[in-house]
Amino acid sequence: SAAEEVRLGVSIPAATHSFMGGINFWANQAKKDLEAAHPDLKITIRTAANATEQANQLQDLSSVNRINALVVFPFESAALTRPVANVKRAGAYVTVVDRGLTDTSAQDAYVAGDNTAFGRIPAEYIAKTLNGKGNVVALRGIPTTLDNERMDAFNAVLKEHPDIKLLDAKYANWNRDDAYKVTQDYLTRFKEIDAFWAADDDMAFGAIRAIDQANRKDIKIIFGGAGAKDMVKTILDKKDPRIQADVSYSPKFIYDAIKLTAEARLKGEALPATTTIPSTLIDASNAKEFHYPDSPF
Amino acid sequence: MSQPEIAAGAADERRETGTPLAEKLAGIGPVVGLIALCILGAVLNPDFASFDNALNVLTRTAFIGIIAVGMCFVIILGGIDLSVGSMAALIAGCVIMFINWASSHLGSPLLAVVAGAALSVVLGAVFGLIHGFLIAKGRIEPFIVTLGTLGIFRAYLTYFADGGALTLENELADIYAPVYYGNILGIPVPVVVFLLVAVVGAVLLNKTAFGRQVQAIGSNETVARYAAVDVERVKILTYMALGICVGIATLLYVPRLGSASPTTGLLWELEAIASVIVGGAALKGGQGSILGTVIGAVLLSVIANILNLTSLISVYLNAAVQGFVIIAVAFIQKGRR
Amino acid sequence: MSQPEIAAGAADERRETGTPLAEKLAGIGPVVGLIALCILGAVLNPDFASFDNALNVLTRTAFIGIIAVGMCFVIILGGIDLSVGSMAALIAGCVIMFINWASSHLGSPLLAVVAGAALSVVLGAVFGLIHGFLIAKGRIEPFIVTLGTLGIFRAYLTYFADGGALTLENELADIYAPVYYGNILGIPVPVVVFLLVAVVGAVLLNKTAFGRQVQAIGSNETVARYAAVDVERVKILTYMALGICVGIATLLYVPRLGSASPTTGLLWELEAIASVIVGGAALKGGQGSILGTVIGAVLLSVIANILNLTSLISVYLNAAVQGFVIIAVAFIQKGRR
Amino acid sequence: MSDAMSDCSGLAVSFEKITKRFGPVEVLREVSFDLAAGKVYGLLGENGAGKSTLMKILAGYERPSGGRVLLGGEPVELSGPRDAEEKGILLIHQEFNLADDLTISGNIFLGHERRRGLFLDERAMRAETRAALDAVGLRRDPDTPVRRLIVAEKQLVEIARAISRRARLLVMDEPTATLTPSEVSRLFELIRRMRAEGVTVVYISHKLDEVERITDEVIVMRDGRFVGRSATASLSRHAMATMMVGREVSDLFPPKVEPDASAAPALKVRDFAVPGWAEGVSFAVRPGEILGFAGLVGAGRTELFEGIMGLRPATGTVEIAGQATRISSPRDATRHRLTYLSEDRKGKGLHVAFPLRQNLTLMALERYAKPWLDGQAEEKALKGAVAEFGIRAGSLHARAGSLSGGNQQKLALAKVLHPEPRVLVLDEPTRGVDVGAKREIYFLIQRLAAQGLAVVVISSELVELIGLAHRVAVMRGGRLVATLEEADMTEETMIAFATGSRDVAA
Ligand SMILES: Nc1ncnc2c1ncn2[C@@H]1O[C@H](COP(=O)(O)OP(=O)(O)OP(=O)(O)O)[C@@H](O)[C@H]1O
Ligand SMILES: Nc1ncnc2c1ncn2[C@@H]1O[C@H](COP(=O)(O)OP(=O)(O)OP(=O)(O)O)[C@@H](O)[C@H]1O
Ligand SMILES: [Mg+2]
Ligand SMILES: [Mg+2]
Repeated sequence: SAAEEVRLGVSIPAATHSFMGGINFWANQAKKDLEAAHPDLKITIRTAANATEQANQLQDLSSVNRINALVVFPFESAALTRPVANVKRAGAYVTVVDRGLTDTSAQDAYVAGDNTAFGRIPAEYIAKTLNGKGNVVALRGIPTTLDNERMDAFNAVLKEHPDIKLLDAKYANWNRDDAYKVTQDYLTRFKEIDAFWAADDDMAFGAIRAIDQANRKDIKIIFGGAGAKDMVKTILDKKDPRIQADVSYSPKFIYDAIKLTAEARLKGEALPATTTIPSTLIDASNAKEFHYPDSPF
Repeated sequence: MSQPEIAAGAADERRETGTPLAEKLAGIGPVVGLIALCILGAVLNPDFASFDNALNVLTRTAFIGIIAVGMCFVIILGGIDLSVGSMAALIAGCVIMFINWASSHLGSPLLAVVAGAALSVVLGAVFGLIHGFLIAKGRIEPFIVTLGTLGIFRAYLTYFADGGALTLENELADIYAPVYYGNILGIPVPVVVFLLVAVVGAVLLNKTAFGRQVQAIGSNETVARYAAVDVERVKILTYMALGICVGIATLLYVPRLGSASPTTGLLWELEAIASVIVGGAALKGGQGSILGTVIGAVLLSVIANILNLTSLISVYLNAAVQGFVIIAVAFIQKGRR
Repeated sequence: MSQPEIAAGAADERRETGTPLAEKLAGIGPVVGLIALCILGAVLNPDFASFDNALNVLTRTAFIGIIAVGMCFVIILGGIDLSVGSMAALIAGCVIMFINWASSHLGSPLLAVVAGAALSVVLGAVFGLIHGFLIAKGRIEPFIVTLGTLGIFRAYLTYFADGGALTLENELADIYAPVYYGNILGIPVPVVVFLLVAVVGAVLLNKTAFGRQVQAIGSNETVARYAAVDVERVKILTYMALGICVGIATLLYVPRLGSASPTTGLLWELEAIASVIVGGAALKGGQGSILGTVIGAVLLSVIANILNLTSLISVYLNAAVQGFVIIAVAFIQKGRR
Repeated sequence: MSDAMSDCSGLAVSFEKITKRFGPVEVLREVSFDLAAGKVYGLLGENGAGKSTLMKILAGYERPSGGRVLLGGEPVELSGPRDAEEKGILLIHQEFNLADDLTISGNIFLGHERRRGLFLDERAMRAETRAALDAVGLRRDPDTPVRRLIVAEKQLVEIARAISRRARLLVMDEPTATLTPSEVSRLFELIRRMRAEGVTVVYISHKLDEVERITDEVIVMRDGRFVGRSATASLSRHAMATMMVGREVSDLFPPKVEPDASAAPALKVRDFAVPGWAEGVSFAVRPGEILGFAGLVGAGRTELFEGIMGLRPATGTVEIAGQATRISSPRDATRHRLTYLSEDRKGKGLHVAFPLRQNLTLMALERYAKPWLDGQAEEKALKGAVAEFGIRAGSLHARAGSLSGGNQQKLALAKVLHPEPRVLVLDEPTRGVDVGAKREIYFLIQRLAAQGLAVVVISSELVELIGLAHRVAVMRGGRLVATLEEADMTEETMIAFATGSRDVAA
C-alpha cells in the first residue's frame, strides 16, 4: 500500500574507476534528492569491491536492514543472480540495472544499458568516417561479459567492412595507465593506424597522452565510450579534431532507476519489465545534453 | 635470522617454570579485539547481535576462513601463497565446466555435482602439489612461484570463460545449492565445514608429527634438516594442504554464486594472509595458531559486516575504517609478541 | 635462535669459497634472464629492438623502478610495504588538488607546480614516517600496518575524487608536462631520475653506515641491537626512504596523465615487491641488491612490452605467459641462493 | 635412554685419508686414524684445526672431498645425518641446532616424533624428555619453548637430545663450553655410564682439565692433519697443550698488574635489579681493574648485565666515570663507551651470514663513515684484528658463520673492542677458544686493563677467574653474595658461595 514506508536498498560496485565513480555519484545524488522529497523513503547505499562482497551486502540489506525495495547494479550477471533472487524471495521489489540477471524471474524490473549499441556505434562511426577503409586498434576493458558484448558488437559491424582492419584488441582494464602503456606499444608496432577505439573514456585519456607524446599524425579518430564530462566537453568545444564523437552510456541511469523505483513503490506501483536507456552517438550537435559538470564522470 | 621476539620480548622472558601463563593470555589477544568489535557493532545496530546475522557472517567467512587455515600452515612453514584467489577462481571455473559437461554425459545430474565437488578438491591438491614441487625441489622463492601462478591461473580461467563468466546450468545449480544454502541442525553447511576444517587443521598442527615438522622448518630450516626432517616432503605436503583447503572453499563457493569469472576470488590472498597474521602468526614463519587464524578471519568479516549495517560515514571511506580497525586490533594485541 | 639464511643455503653453504666470485656471478643471474628476453623480443618483433621502444620501456619502468629501490631497502630490512600503490595514488591526488588550488592562490602557476612537486616528496616522507613509527615503536607487523594503510590511502583518494578522477587543469598540466615528457640529452627525464635514485640507493645501501645497519637488522635484529644499532631509528628511516621514493615516483607520474583516480597505482606494490625479489632479494630480509632490483623492474616491464608487441597467443593468456616467464627467470637464477 | 639399549655395542671407526676442501681452502688433509669401540677419546686441536669438520663428516653432515670412513671395518657412504643416526652415530653440535619456536620436548624428538596411531604421543615424549633432562640436570618443563632458554640450558638440551637417542658412537663438540662445574660433573657421570655400556665417545674440548678427567686416549690434530695420539694417563696438561699448538705454551696467565687503588670507579652500579633475575646488586670497577663474576648457571649474571646494557627492563643507578647515566639500549651504552660481549655468539653476538669485515666494524661504523664507508680502512682494521686476535679464516671474505667456533669467538671479541670502550663486559670470553688463543686473550685483557680499561669477566671457568681477575664477585639466585679479594680467591670458596653452602660474607 502507498502508506507503507519504503526502505530502498541500493547495491552498486565501489568507485574503482571513473565510470563507477559516476555511478556512485548519481546514486548518492538520488538519495539526497529523493529522501528530501519523500519523508517516508529511506535509501541505503552499499558499494562492493567484488561479486562476493556484493552478495554479502545483499544478504545484509535483506536480513538486517530489512529493505522492501532494491536497486542493484550487479558486478556480474551470473554470479549475482542467486543472491538477488534471495532478496526478492524475502519480499523486496527488485530493480536490476545495466547487467541483466541470467534468470529474469529474479528481478521485477530491468533498467538496461545498451552494451550492443556501445560497441556498434563507434564501429559504425569509424567505418563511415574512414569511408570503409583503414586500420583500427581497440582497447578493451576488464575481461567480463559486458566487455565481450561490446567487443562482439564492434566486430559484427566491422565484418560488413572488409577493408577496415582491426589490427589488435588488448585489455587495458578500464585504466588510464594501462591504456597509456598498451597504446605506446601499439604505436611502436603499427606504423599506420587510422582509428583508435578505447572502449571507455578513461582509457581514451591514457591513449591520447601516448599518441600525443609519440607525435603521430596518422591517427584520425580517437573514439572513447560512456561520455565522460571532459570528453563531452572536448567534443562540445571542438578542441581536438580527432575527437568528434562519443557514445553515451551515462552513469546517470542509476539515478533514474532509483527514482523510478522509489516513486513507483511509494505509490505501490510496478515498473515496466524492461526500460532500456539507449546509448546514442554524442557529437557536437547534441553534446550539451550529455554534459554534467558536477558529476565526477 | 632476526629474532625480534627475543629482542622485543626480553622482558617477558621470565623465570617461569611451568606452563607460560603469559602465552596463554596472549592467545586471547585477538579474542579481545573481536569481542570489543562485537560490542561496538551491537551498539551501532541492534540487529548486529541477532543470531541470523551471526550465522550470515560466519557463513561468508567460511571461504576465506578455510583458505586461511591452509595459509596458516604455509605461513608457519615460512612460506607464502599469493595465488589462492586465482586458484579458487580457476578451480571454480573448471568445476562448473565439468559439472555442465558431466550432467549430460554421466546421466545423473546429482552424480555430476558430486563428481564436480570431488574434482574441486583434487584440483586444489594438484595445484598445491605443483607449488610445493617448484618451491621445495626447484628452490624458487614461494613469493615468485605463487606470483607467477597467480597470473597463470587467472589467465586460464579468463581463457576458458572467453573473457566472460562460466555459469552453472540452472537445474544443476539447484541441486548443488544446499551445499551452500543448506543447514545441519540449524547451522549452515559452510559454517559446519569451516569448523571441521579448523579442527582438523588444529589437530594436524598440534597433534601430529607433520605439524610439528612444519613448525620446525619455519622456525629454523637447517635445524629441521639436521634433525632428519624430510624438509622437501613436508614443504610439498604443506602447499598441498593449502591447495586442498582452497579446493574445499571453492566447493562451497560454487553453489553460492553458481558462476566463475575473471574477477572471482580477487584479493582473497590478501584476506587470507591478513587473517593469519591478525591471528598472531609472524610472516617469518615458525609461529601461528589455527584458533588465532579463525578468529582473525571472523574479525575481518565482522568489520565489513558492521560497516554494511551502519551508514556512519561516506561509502568511499569504508576501506579506510577497515584499515584503521585492522591496525588498531593489531596494536591492542601486540603485547602477545 | 633461528638462522633461516643458513637454512636456505644449507646445501650451498658447503660449497662456498672464500672470495665471493660465485656471488658476483650470481648477481649476473637476472641480467642473463633480461638479455635472453631481449633477444626473444627482437626476434618476435624487430621494432622491439628500436631505441624508441627501449626508451618507452625504461620510461614507464621508472615509477615502479623508483619505488622498487625504496622497497629493496624495506625488504632487506626484513619488512614489507603493501601500501605503495595506494600511497602513490593518494599523493598524486593531493598534489593535483594542491596545484589546482595553489595556481590561483600563489599567483604563479609555475610556482604552484614546483610547490606541488615538493609536496609530493614531503607527503611521501610523512606517510613513510607514519609507517615506520607504527612498525618500529608500535611494534606492529609491517604486513598489517601497510595492509591497513593500503585501504586508508585509497579510500581517502576516492573520497577526495568523489569516486571519479582528480584532474590537473590544462594550463598547469602543460607547465608540468616536461617533467615526464621532457628529455635531458635525449634521455627522458623519468629515466634520468630513475637512474639517479638507483645510484643514490646503491650508494646509500653499500657505502653508508645506514645501509650497513639496514642489512644488519634484516639479517639478525637481535645481533644488530646488541651491536649498538639504533634499530628503531633505522627502521623508521627506512620506511621514510621508501615513502620518499614513492613521492618521487608520484612527482613524475602526475604530469604523465595529469590525473589521479581510484585505479591509479593499483597493484604497484606487487610489481615493486616482485622486482626486488626477482632481482635476488629474499623476503626474509638481510639480502638484496639495488642493481638486481633495477634489472628486476626492467625485466618485468620488458615481458609486458613484448606481449604487447606481438599477438602470439590469445589475449586472455598474456598474464599466463608473464607468470611462466617470472617463474622461469627465477628458476634460472636460483643457483645464486 | 642410553640404558635401554643393551643390544647396541659401540662402533669402531677408521678414517682413511680424509680430505675436505671448501672451495680452494683445504681444511682436512689426508687425516687417518682409528677409534676403537667403547672408549672415550679426546680430540684436541687449535681453533680451526678441523675437528668439527672431521666429526661432521663422521656424522653425515658433510661429505669428504677425498678418502673414506669405515664403520666396524666396513666402508660407508653416509647420505646424511639421518643415515648416520640409523647407524648409531650422533653428534652434539658445537653451535646449537635447536628450533627456537618449538618446545624442549619438540626439539628433542624432532624428526623422531613418537606416535600413537596418527597422533603424537605427547605423554610419552614428555616423560622421556623429563628423564633425559633429569639425566643432564636441567630442571625445566619439557613444554618450555626453547626460545626462553639461556645458553647453558640450550647446551643441556642438546646433550639431552643426543642421549635420548640410541647412540653407539657419540661425538660431543665442546659440550661444556658454557657449563659450570656441577653440570660438567653430571655430564661426566653420563659419559662414564655410556662407556660402561660400550658406547664410543669422542669428546672435543679446549678445557684440558676435563679432557684429562674423562678421556682414555687423546688424539691431536693440527692444521687439518692428524699429528698424534697418546693414552691420556701418559700425558700432562702441559704436554697436551704443547702437542696441540706445536710449540711450548708457557704460563697461561699474565702477571697481574695492580690497578690504581685511588682511581675513581669507571663503572659503578648501585642497587640494581632486573625483575625476575637479579636484585639489589651493587658493585664497582676501577679503571685498570679486572672484576670477575662467578656463579652457577641461573645465578643471573648474564641477565644482570643485559639489564645494565638496557636490554632488559631494570631499575637501579649506573655511573660511568663518575657520572650517573641512563642506559636504555646498547647504543646508549656504547656512546658511554661501555660494551658487552654476549655469551650467545650465534644468536646475539655475530651476524653469521655476514662476512668478517662487516661484523668487526658494525659497532664503530661512524668511524668509517665520512660520510661514505671507507672499505679500505675497514679492510685494514680487519687485517689488524686478524693479526691481533689470531683469527684463522680460510678467506677474509668468508661469512662469519663459516669460521670455526673458536675463531668466531675471537671475532666477536674483536668486535666489542672495536669501539674502544672504557668499560668492557665479557660474558664467557674464552668460550670454545683453544689454549694458545686463550692465553693470547688473557694477555690482551691484561694489557687493556693496564692501559686503563675497566673489565668485567663473567666466566664459568673458575681457574680463569682466579688467574685473571683482581677481585671476583659471586652471584647466587640473582643476588651478589660475596666479593672475594685476591687472597680469598680459591675454587672452593667460590663454589661454596655460589652454591650457598657458605653464608654471605662480603
Ligand atoms: N662451511 C664452511 N665454509 C668454508 N670454510 C669452512 C666451513 N666450515 C669450516 N670451514 C673452515 O674449516 C676450518 C676448520 O674448521 P673446524 O670448524 O673444523 O675447526 P675446529 O677444529 O672445530 O675449530 P674450533 O676449535 O675453533 O671449533 C676453519 O678454517 C673454517 O674456517
Ligand atoms: N632452581 C632452578 N631450577 C631450574 N632452572 C633454574 C633454577 N634456577 C635458575 N634456573 C634457570 O637458569 C637460568 C638463569 O640463567 P642466567 O643466565 O641467569 O645465569 P648466569 O648466571 O648468567 O649463568 P651463565 O652465564 O653461566 O650461563 C634461567 O633460565 C632460570 O630459569
Ligand atoms: Mg669446532
Ligand atoms: Mg649467563
